[in-house]
Amino acid sequence: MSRIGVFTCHCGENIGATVDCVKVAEMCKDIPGVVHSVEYKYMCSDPGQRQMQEAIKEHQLDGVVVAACSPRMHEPTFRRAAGDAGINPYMCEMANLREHCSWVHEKGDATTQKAADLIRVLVEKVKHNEPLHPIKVPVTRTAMVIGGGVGGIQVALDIANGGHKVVLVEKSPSIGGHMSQLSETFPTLDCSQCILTPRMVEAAQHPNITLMTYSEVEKVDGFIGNFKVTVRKKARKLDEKLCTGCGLCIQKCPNKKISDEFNEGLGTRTAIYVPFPQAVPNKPVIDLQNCTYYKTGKCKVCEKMCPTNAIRFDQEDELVTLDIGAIVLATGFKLMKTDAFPEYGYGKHKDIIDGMQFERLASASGPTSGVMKRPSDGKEPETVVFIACSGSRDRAKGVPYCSKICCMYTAKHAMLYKHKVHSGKAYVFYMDIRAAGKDYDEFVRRAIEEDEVKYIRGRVSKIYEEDGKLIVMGADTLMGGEPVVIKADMVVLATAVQSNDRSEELAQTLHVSYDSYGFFAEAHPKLRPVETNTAGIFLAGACQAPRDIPETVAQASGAAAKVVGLFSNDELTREPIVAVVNRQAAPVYSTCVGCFLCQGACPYQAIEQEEIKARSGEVIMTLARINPGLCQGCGTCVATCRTKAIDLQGFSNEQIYAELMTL
Amino acid sequence: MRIGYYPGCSLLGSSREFDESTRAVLKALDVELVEVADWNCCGASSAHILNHELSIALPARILALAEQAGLTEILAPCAACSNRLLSAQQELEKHPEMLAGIEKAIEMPYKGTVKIVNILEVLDRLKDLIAAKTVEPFAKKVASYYGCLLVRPPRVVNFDRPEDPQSMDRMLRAVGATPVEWPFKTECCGAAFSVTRTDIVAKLSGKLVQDAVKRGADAIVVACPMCHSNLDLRRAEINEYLQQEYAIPAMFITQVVGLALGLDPKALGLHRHMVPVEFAETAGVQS
Amino acid sequence: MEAVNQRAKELLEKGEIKAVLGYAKGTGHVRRPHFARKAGQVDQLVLDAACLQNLAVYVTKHEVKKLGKVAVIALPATQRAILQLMAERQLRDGELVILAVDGEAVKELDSAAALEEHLALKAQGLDAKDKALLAELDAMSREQRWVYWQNELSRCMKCYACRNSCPMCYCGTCTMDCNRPQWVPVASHGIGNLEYHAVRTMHLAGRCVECGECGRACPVGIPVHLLTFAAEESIHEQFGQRAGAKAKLDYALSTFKTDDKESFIR
Amino acid sequence: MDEKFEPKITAFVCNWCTYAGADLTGTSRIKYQSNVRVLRVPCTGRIDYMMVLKALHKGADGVIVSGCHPNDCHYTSGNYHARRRWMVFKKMMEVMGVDMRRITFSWVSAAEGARWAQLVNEVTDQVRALGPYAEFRQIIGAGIE
Repeated sequence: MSRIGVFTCHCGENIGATVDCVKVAEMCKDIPGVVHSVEYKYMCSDPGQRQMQEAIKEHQLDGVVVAACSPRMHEPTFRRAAGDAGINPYMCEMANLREHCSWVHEKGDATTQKAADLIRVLVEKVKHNEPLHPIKVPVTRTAMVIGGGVGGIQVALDIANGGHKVVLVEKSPSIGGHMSQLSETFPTLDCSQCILTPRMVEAAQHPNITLMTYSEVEKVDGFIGNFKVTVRKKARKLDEKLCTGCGLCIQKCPNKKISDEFNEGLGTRTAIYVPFPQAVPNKPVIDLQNCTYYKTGKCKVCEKMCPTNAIRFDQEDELVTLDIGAIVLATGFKLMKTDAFPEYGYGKHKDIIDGMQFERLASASGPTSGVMKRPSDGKEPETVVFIACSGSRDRAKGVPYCSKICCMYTAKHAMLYKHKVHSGKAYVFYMDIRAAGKDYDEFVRRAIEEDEVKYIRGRVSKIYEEDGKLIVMGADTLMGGEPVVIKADMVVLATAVQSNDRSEELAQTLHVSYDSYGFFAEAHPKLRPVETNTAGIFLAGACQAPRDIPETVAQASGAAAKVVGLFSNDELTREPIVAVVNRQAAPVYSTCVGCFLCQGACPYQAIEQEEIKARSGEVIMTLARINPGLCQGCGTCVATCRTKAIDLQGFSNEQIYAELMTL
Repeated sequence: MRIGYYPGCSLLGSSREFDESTRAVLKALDVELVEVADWNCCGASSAHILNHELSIALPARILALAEQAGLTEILAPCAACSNRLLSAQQELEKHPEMLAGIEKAIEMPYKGTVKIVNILEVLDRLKDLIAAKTVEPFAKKVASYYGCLLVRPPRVVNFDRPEDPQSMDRMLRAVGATPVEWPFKTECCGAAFSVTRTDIVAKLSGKLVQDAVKRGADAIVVACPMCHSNLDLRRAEINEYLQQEYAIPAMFITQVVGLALGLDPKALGLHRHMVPVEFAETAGVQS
Repeated sequence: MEAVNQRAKELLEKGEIKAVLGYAKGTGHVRRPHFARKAGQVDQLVLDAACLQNLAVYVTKHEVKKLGKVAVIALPATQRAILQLMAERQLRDGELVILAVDGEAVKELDSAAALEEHLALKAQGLDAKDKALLAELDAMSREQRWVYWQNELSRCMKCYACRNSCPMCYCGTCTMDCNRPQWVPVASHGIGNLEYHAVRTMHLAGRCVECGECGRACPVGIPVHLLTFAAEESIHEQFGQRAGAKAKLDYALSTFKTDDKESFIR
Repeated sequence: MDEKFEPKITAFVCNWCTYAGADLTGTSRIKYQSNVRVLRVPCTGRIDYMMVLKALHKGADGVIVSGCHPNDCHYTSGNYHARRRWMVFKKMMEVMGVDMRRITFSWVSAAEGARWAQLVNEVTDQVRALGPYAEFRQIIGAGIE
């Protein structure tokens, strides 16, 4: 027979005003199994908790129902208190008399009756509660950061400085990301590379950081603290240990006319290349698509030239499996391309460029060495039109969201252009100017007032080419929708920020959720912005939503703090609300029949196969087993299982059945 | 192939040549046109401004008649007609609660089973046959002009790329023509102002004519009676506005295909145009 | 028939199989399942229009598995059941020789993939008679359906013939036999019968191969198969999935689409 | 038995959305009728159809099943699985002639406190208008253990 105590709380007037708590406590004494029932003004207060603890000892209670507020509020409080009094914390349940009863019903007998009913249900549940023990899982104190842009670098440095090992995985040949492509940054106009490259070098030289560039995550198994990550190290066709980065191979490579990704197609590179002079690591890779040797079987000039004989044409991709405790996703974004705009000529006009291309044109290290030359004929553009919200906030383009960074970088672009071409005319078409941020609005005002950039509030409906000019047809909505036609030499589209290529695939590999635009989803939009719904996987930067540099770096440090916090424990403790497949003595072993229909229902891939073997080693049957490290306790498998072989601890069939039977 | 046919008012009046050429070309391609009996006005440019229910009831009656005739598909060559038919069909799909009232108004049941197609879709289906039967390739430079109603609103018509459509260009290439690159494929021609404000038409359509010629086109090809009226019937006003004599002809796509198939120009109604369908050696400008 | 028996004999003689599961003459017109263990017994096997039973119910039995490799004369419904059992990991490739009989044609198959390919060529779904019965049910008012089933189920004595004849009811411990907690009352009274048949239907929804064996097995003539048929057909209609069609498990109730269409959730 | 009929309503709700939403109803002090008894489970995915049947078995005149809106599931997809299960369960119940006006499925998020109150009131009113679930009570009468 159970010995259950019921503790009814008045919550001051909150419950007491509508529910007759004294009567409820009296009524509860009649429930079979209840040996102690009292009410008190504030159960959650120190004396309240103490009263419960003393009663547990005095009456040798083996279960407790606290009838007070929502369990979502104080369940941890009372479970801890019950645990301290010597019973298993999971033998304590809460009846929600406040949010679900006293606050929502009028004072009266019906309300008091309901309160008693709610308690009765929980008393029956507690009778079937089992002592549960938190699940402990070990932690591998090595973090993996996926993405080597400014966000990923920051995460890696912060974790490494916290004393933990970090593996930084970057898919391109160098770390640095989009920030290394930028000319100058808003709102300070400091040179992007000047502030980024020292960080890149620091990351490369940090004893706790292992760089894996030109590498991609292929497979992720396991769970928080215990991931097994398989990384594909793509073949650089080069022995990195021997290569000194002298660059002779690059100088001598005969294939020089390849469109350069780093310069957004505005420049050229060779088939063996480093993406940019400050690349980290400063070791070249051979581009298999364009290398003459791989296309024709002849050439190997680089191999002949290399003073250290570092070229390896026979090098293959390598798969490396690593034990990882936590993963931070910092895979960044991509920009919509100009060919997504039929109204602006589908990208066929060379002088209609996107924001990143403008960055390269304006950059001192860019294809024009920072001199303003338009791509088609290299002439200095006299009139430049900048179009903000190109694709953003446009349902027809599938991007209803604001790309956030464009208002600021468009102001910066217009400014940079004016600084380089003093006589030039710069126009900005915009919908709204969203310049919320420290010194941001001042920056935009400076563009308008000091640099005389003409801001026109309106959209551009069409751009076409006529006699070597780009005819920009827009409207000025502040002038009553007056049509505006500008004959421009160059047009810069502030194209929408989109989730990076293959981000959905990566999300599926890591089992994290993503939104309909391919951005990774945070666990809670306000309170858990750097966590994902998958424990042990965190987010930083524009892979979650459009972000600028300061925000990315701040979020990166936040994610790093989460990882360092996680690594401060030897073991992780998890709520034992997990599903379990029953096991019985031979020859039954389990009521599980091994149909594995439950496997598809599990959102966490937590259902594994376990082979039951005879002494001879022969497999007698294959049963389902739930990995308690992966299981989050939703119970979908429990409802799916025909034989009820799976049960959910804390919400078991017996508990729920007992609750139902009291109704 | 057997397909329902809804000519609408324009094809009986101002654009008889569109009707004639459509019938001639489809006959040459062994397509049987079954005209919807007792058809009525589609509502065109006015009904939807005056009365929403009327603007749906009118096309719904045409579609219901087609259903009764056992048709599964109906060709409406006029872009305004096909646009109205599609709009009404979708409106009834989205708002089934309107159906009872509409059925009462048209005094017959409406199921919404008839698929509405425009002339470019039909020709596109027959592209291989057309290419095979082409005897006199239309070896001219052409400006393919789609206008607004064929491609807009995209959610309703769901046809081609709304900003830079390609279907007519493909068809023209199939009969030997060379479409010029031009940015005005879907610019406004002035549409229904054809009657009331010819000055606006002159300005808007003038831009089209001027640019087509500038880009070297020998003909402007259209698939909408209103476009054609503005570019052909209003050429005098256009030329007056532009202070230049533009002689570039405006032709229906069916006429171009008909010529390529070797059909008699008269059967295609070419003699009905205000701007003669004649081609100068080089460009369409006669000063 | 000759061809099947010939092949069965060969397999037995060569020792490739331990038994052939087919049909033999029973009392009157009835055909009963029959295991031919020796080549000489194969001639007792018959195959005609009276052979109805879904033989797949036997192949998951412990006693049959113990025999070793067995050949099954598999009519279409048996084929579907075997494929579904393979998808549910109750049978492995190569564990059976499936002598798939479709009218005059006979094909020898031994893997889920082969079975899937074989079944893909055939139209699936209910025959006209069952469709008509479902339509009849559908045409009733809600109240009439309630009365109809209460009336039918009132004869149910929970003999579990419907369960035991079903190839998909292979669970070692049926949930009906679980008592901690006892979700479904043991007794065959109103609520007990309703709940039993509701559970049986839900357990077969998305897994029923529509052989109708349960209905044939009922000693008191309750058309219990109509319940599972209705559930299975509605799954096919709503989700496009069908049991007994895929080698890889494609269970409608452990898969979902984010845009599954319903109109009743408020 | 002249006493006015007050329906018995049992609700199965998920912890993260509807239970939290009902908490919000309380925090916002929005009043609703007190007929409902709420059973908390982690996720709609945990809600076995047997629970609904047992609620009716125990004499509920109406049942509410509610959880997170599609896309909002705390466990990413438990509600999608639940939705499918409900779609099939509803169909089967209809075939068996069970009065589905007595079983309400809904999505109520953690932010929809007012919606929870409205839902409970609507269901309570509707079931009260329908009266006691006599058909079901009849078969229960035959076999209460």
